[in-house]
Amino acid sequence: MIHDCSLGEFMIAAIARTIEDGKLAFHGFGSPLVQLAMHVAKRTHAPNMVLIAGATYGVDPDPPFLAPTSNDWVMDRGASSSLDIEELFDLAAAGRMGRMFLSGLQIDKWGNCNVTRLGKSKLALKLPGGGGGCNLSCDVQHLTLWTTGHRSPPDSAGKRRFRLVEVCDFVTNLGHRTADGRDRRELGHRGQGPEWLVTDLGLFDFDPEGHARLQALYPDITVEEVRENTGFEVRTAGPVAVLPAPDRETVALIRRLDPLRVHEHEIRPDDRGRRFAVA
Amino acid sequence: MIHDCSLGEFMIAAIARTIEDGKLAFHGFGSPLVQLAMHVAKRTHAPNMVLIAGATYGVDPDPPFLAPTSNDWVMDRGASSSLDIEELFDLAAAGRMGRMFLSGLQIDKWGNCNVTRLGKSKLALKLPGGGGGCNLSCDVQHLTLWTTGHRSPPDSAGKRRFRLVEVCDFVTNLGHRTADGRDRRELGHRGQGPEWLVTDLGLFDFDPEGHARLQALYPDITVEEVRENTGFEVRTAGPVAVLPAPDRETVALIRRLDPLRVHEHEIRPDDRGRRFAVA
Amino acid sequence: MNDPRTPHREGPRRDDGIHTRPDKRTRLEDLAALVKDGDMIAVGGGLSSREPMAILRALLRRRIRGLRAVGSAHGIDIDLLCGGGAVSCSSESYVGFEQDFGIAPNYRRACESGEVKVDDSCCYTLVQQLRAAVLGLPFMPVRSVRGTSFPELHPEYKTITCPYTGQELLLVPALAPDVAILHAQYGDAQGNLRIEGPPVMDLLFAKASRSVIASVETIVSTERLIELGGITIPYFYVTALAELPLGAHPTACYPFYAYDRPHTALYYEAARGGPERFSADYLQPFVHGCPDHAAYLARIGEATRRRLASWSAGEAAWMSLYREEVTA
Amino acid sequence: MNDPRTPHREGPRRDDGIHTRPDKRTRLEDLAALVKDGDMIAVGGGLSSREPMAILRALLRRRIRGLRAVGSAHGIDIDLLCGGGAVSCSSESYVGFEQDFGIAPNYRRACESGEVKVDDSCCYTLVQQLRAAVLGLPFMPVRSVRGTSFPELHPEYKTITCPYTGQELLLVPALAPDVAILHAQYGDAQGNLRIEGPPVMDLLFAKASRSVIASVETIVSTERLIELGGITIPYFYVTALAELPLGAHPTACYPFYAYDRPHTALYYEAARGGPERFSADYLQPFVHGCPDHAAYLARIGEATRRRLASWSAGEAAWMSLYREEVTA
Repeated sequence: MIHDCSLGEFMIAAIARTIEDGKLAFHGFGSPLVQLAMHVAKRTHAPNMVLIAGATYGVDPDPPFLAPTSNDWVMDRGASSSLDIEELFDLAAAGRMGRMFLSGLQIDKWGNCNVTRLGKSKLALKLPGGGGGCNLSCDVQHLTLWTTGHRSPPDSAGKRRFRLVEVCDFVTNLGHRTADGRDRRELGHRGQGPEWLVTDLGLFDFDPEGHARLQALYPDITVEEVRENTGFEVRTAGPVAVLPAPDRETVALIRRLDPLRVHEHEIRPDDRGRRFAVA
Repeated sequence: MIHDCSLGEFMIAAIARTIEDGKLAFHGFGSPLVQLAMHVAKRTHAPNMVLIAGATYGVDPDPPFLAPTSNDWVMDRGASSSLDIEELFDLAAAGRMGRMFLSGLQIDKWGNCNVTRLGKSKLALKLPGGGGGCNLSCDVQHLTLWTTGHRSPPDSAGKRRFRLVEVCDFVTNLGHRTADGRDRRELGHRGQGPEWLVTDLGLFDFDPEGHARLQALYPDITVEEVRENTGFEVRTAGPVAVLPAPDRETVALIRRLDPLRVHEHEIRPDDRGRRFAVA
Repeated sequence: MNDPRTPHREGPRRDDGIHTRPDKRTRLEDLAALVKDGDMIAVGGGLSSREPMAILRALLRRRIRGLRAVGSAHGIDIDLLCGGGAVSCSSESYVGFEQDFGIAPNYRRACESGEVKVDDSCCYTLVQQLRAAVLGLPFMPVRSVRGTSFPELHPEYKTITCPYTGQELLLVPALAPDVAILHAQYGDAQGNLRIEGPPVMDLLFAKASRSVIASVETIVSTERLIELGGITIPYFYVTALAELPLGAHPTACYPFYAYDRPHTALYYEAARGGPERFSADYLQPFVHGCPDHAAYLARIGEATRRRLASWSAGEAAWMSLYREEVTA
Repeated sequence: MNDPRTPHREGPRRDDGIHTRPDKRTRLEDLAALVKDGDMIAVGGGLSSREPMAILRALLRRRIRGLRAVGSAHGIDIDLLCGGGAVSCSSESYVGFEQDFGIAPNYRRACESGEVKVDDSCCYTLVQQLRAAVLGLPFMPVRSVRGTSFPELHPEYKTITCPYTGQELLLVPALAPDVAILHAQYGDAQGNLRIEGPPVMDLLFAKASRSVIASVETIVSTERLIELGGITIPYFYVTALAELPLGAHPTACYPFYAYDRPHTALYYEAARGGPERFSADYLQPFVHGCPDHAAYLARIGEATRRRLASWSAGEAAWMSLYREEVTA
């Protein structure tokens, strides 16, 4: 009998709740939390979602277990068909992709993400790169951003390296405003930009200006903790809610989908002990 | 024992001789003479030609017999693979298609072809249209033009409707110069334009100005007959040769490839009695 | 829009060209009702193969009018629509019966009378225009076409100077048909389609069009589609489909049946005889006189079906379907 | 040029990117010799699957230098080339080991030291640039990218005002790699390739590149390729190929073998330990210390091959290949 769940399981359920039925949704690679969220959504409230798997581009796969790498035949078992890379990105460019999920080592107040490099003029840390995120951030109708690194503990010198920053060193994925403050709506992109940001501390949406706005918290987190760990002004709109915990069926489903606990790789070691009562 | 051949068989051999080895060549649809010429070339002097079949886009097919329609599974039997329509035309657009074959109800002195309409301002006769000929006439490296309707007998009023005309009513496929005399080289197309024109009376190449030039005749045709049946000035370069007849093996091959004599549909009834000694 | 703060509620559905009804099977008449007067249609198949003839006959029975037809190499499909008075504009690149029968009689008459606007195009120009629609771009560049007469027919083409090479290029605008009308060998209830043999422009049409309606020889399970070799057109492109065996007749739908050349000869003779003869000898018996597809199949007869399926018995049997004397 | 007036003579061959030698089989070393210092290379496969690792090892043994790598989602392939000093510029969209191991150590070091010019791109931008090459166009339009930082890295992108909509669009120039380096499951002597499972960018690379070299698990007859389900890349795109069983190791090449995660962990530890440790613990034993592919196979061992082939025994066996403890 399942009584509680982990942070990862809680986040998966929160991400799943951002997914509509009847739309085409795509997860990239290297993102087990999102992969699981899509499979949870498809098997609960969004049975008619078109689920496109990252890396394999399988359509509606039913993997027997989650592999530690996305481009593995495990990941497209049970797919009815598969798209090629051109078709996948064409669908997005034509405005037919309903939702995609993006992250970054920096996420700024407008929802811009940096997965390319730290260091503005001088390269301090080369990151892996954004895959197709740059294009998809512009083209996909709705974006869910997520990160498991919101909490930014001070280093030995007392300095925090924020994940949620005022300004990204490099904009890999476009949010609501460019680095110089231009509104994305002026650019004529297909997509409407980030709709939600799910972190290890809480849930944000974006205000009419395009600025991240704290909407809800995990049961064990306070607004003050969010402020301490955020590199930009934490805006709110009225009282901040508590995120609903996943129900027991959802947690059981996640455990069945990911017997190797691949998604735990995304969770910071300090957060692996957080437990939450299920609904 | 084969002693003689028909006009169709002679023309097929003449068209086949314009095909190089080691190049990608494509025949359209509704053109059995050309289809047979490509199969003859592939089975004689051009074994490494990439033979792409019109309508099916089969690669190197070996049809058991020629069907009266090009988009029939008969026509791609034995193909090792097949292209889709986008890939076929992309290859041409990128300058990778070595040769294509075009015709028209009007062919002018620059090698422009009209398969769209007779009548300049008022539509007098709607023709079927050019398929992909317009694009391919610009893109393909070399073109072989052909027609079985060069001979234009006078009607009851003594008037001839030429197949080889001074100016086309509509330019479906581009030759060496546009209707207003512009050299195609100014347009920056990939292809070099018509190289040969094979008719039921003789063989033309094109002079440096881009004008058709009579090079050779069938054994039973005179230069005077060509002049009578041509709507533009018949230029020559030195003495006009006699076209070499196909050899017996080539004629036997054609008869094996086309047991239904589908290619006879392309030959005017008056020309079906012409016979030629084989080489 | 969902709200991650609360349990899930179904949000408003916006039309984004993704079709996800789990069961898209319908009757032929309901399928045909998805095509409206004045629609731009893209008819799948090509020449004598895999034309969605049963759907086209149903459109004529509905007295549809004002269609704009776009596509590449076509024959009896567009000629029949023209003969039935359904077409007002043709941007096809070819409508004819190849060297075998020649010019398309109804199409020619409709063009020459002015009933059908002649808006001819070329295969690759259409590919690029459809691609622009698939890619969500306003246009695609083309190097070819310049120097021919086509730009005179198409004032919507534009010429630019390439900012990379300084050379002139043509731009052709996106073309998104209202409906793609396809016939495939196999489909499943969800709308996945499997096409065997040359796909012609079907896949491009399916991706570029606002809706896709299809007839199939047989509806099978998704698993069976995969066993047969895989899905050609994924379900989310497809709006609705109907199972219509012999739905491409008189064109071919291998491996089920070959091209019915004698029937096409009969059609051609009727069409060449003029509008009255075409109406009496073809439209009446085979289109308007058949209230549904079952009636058409009965009219065609079981012997014809057996004859057309005999191609698979071997080369001699196959070739005999195309012998000259058969067409008399 | 042939002359139809005379019997046929072989004319001069112009290079038009059509490869028609009837037998393209060659040895690994001759295959690797087709890649030159300074070439722009497109490496097939993606992440942990179907990377042409044996060819890449052969390139390092040849001490190749100055490669410019373009592609989408890559990992050990590009990291190994960087660790072997072969790369001078990367336009990949991703080089890493996903969430499992993380940042690519050699790639990161090479970028941060300035040895490799950081010229990051994005998947669809690359798709459009490769497409432009395939279509013989100087550029392709893209709606996305504007507003991000990528145009700062790429002065070759241009902005135009769309003549149809008045909206701003980005143009990205054609990108034609010198060599596409692929690994496929099956091939034939003529160079036809059959890829099973996700093709990633391989087909696009094959069409866009000036030459294509490939390793395959096994060379079979053309007939066998068709029986297996058909040809993915037709022969005329392919320059040369070699039969190299386990040629993608340690990445996966299903159905022959799964991803070797323990070997990748060993690789990753060596790479993370710095250049000296990487050279001693990985390059020496697995690249430079193996004179040819047979020596590499001997080093890997038959037990490894059997273990990686065991995925097909069932889900439990498959899952056991990826259990945490295996990576220790």
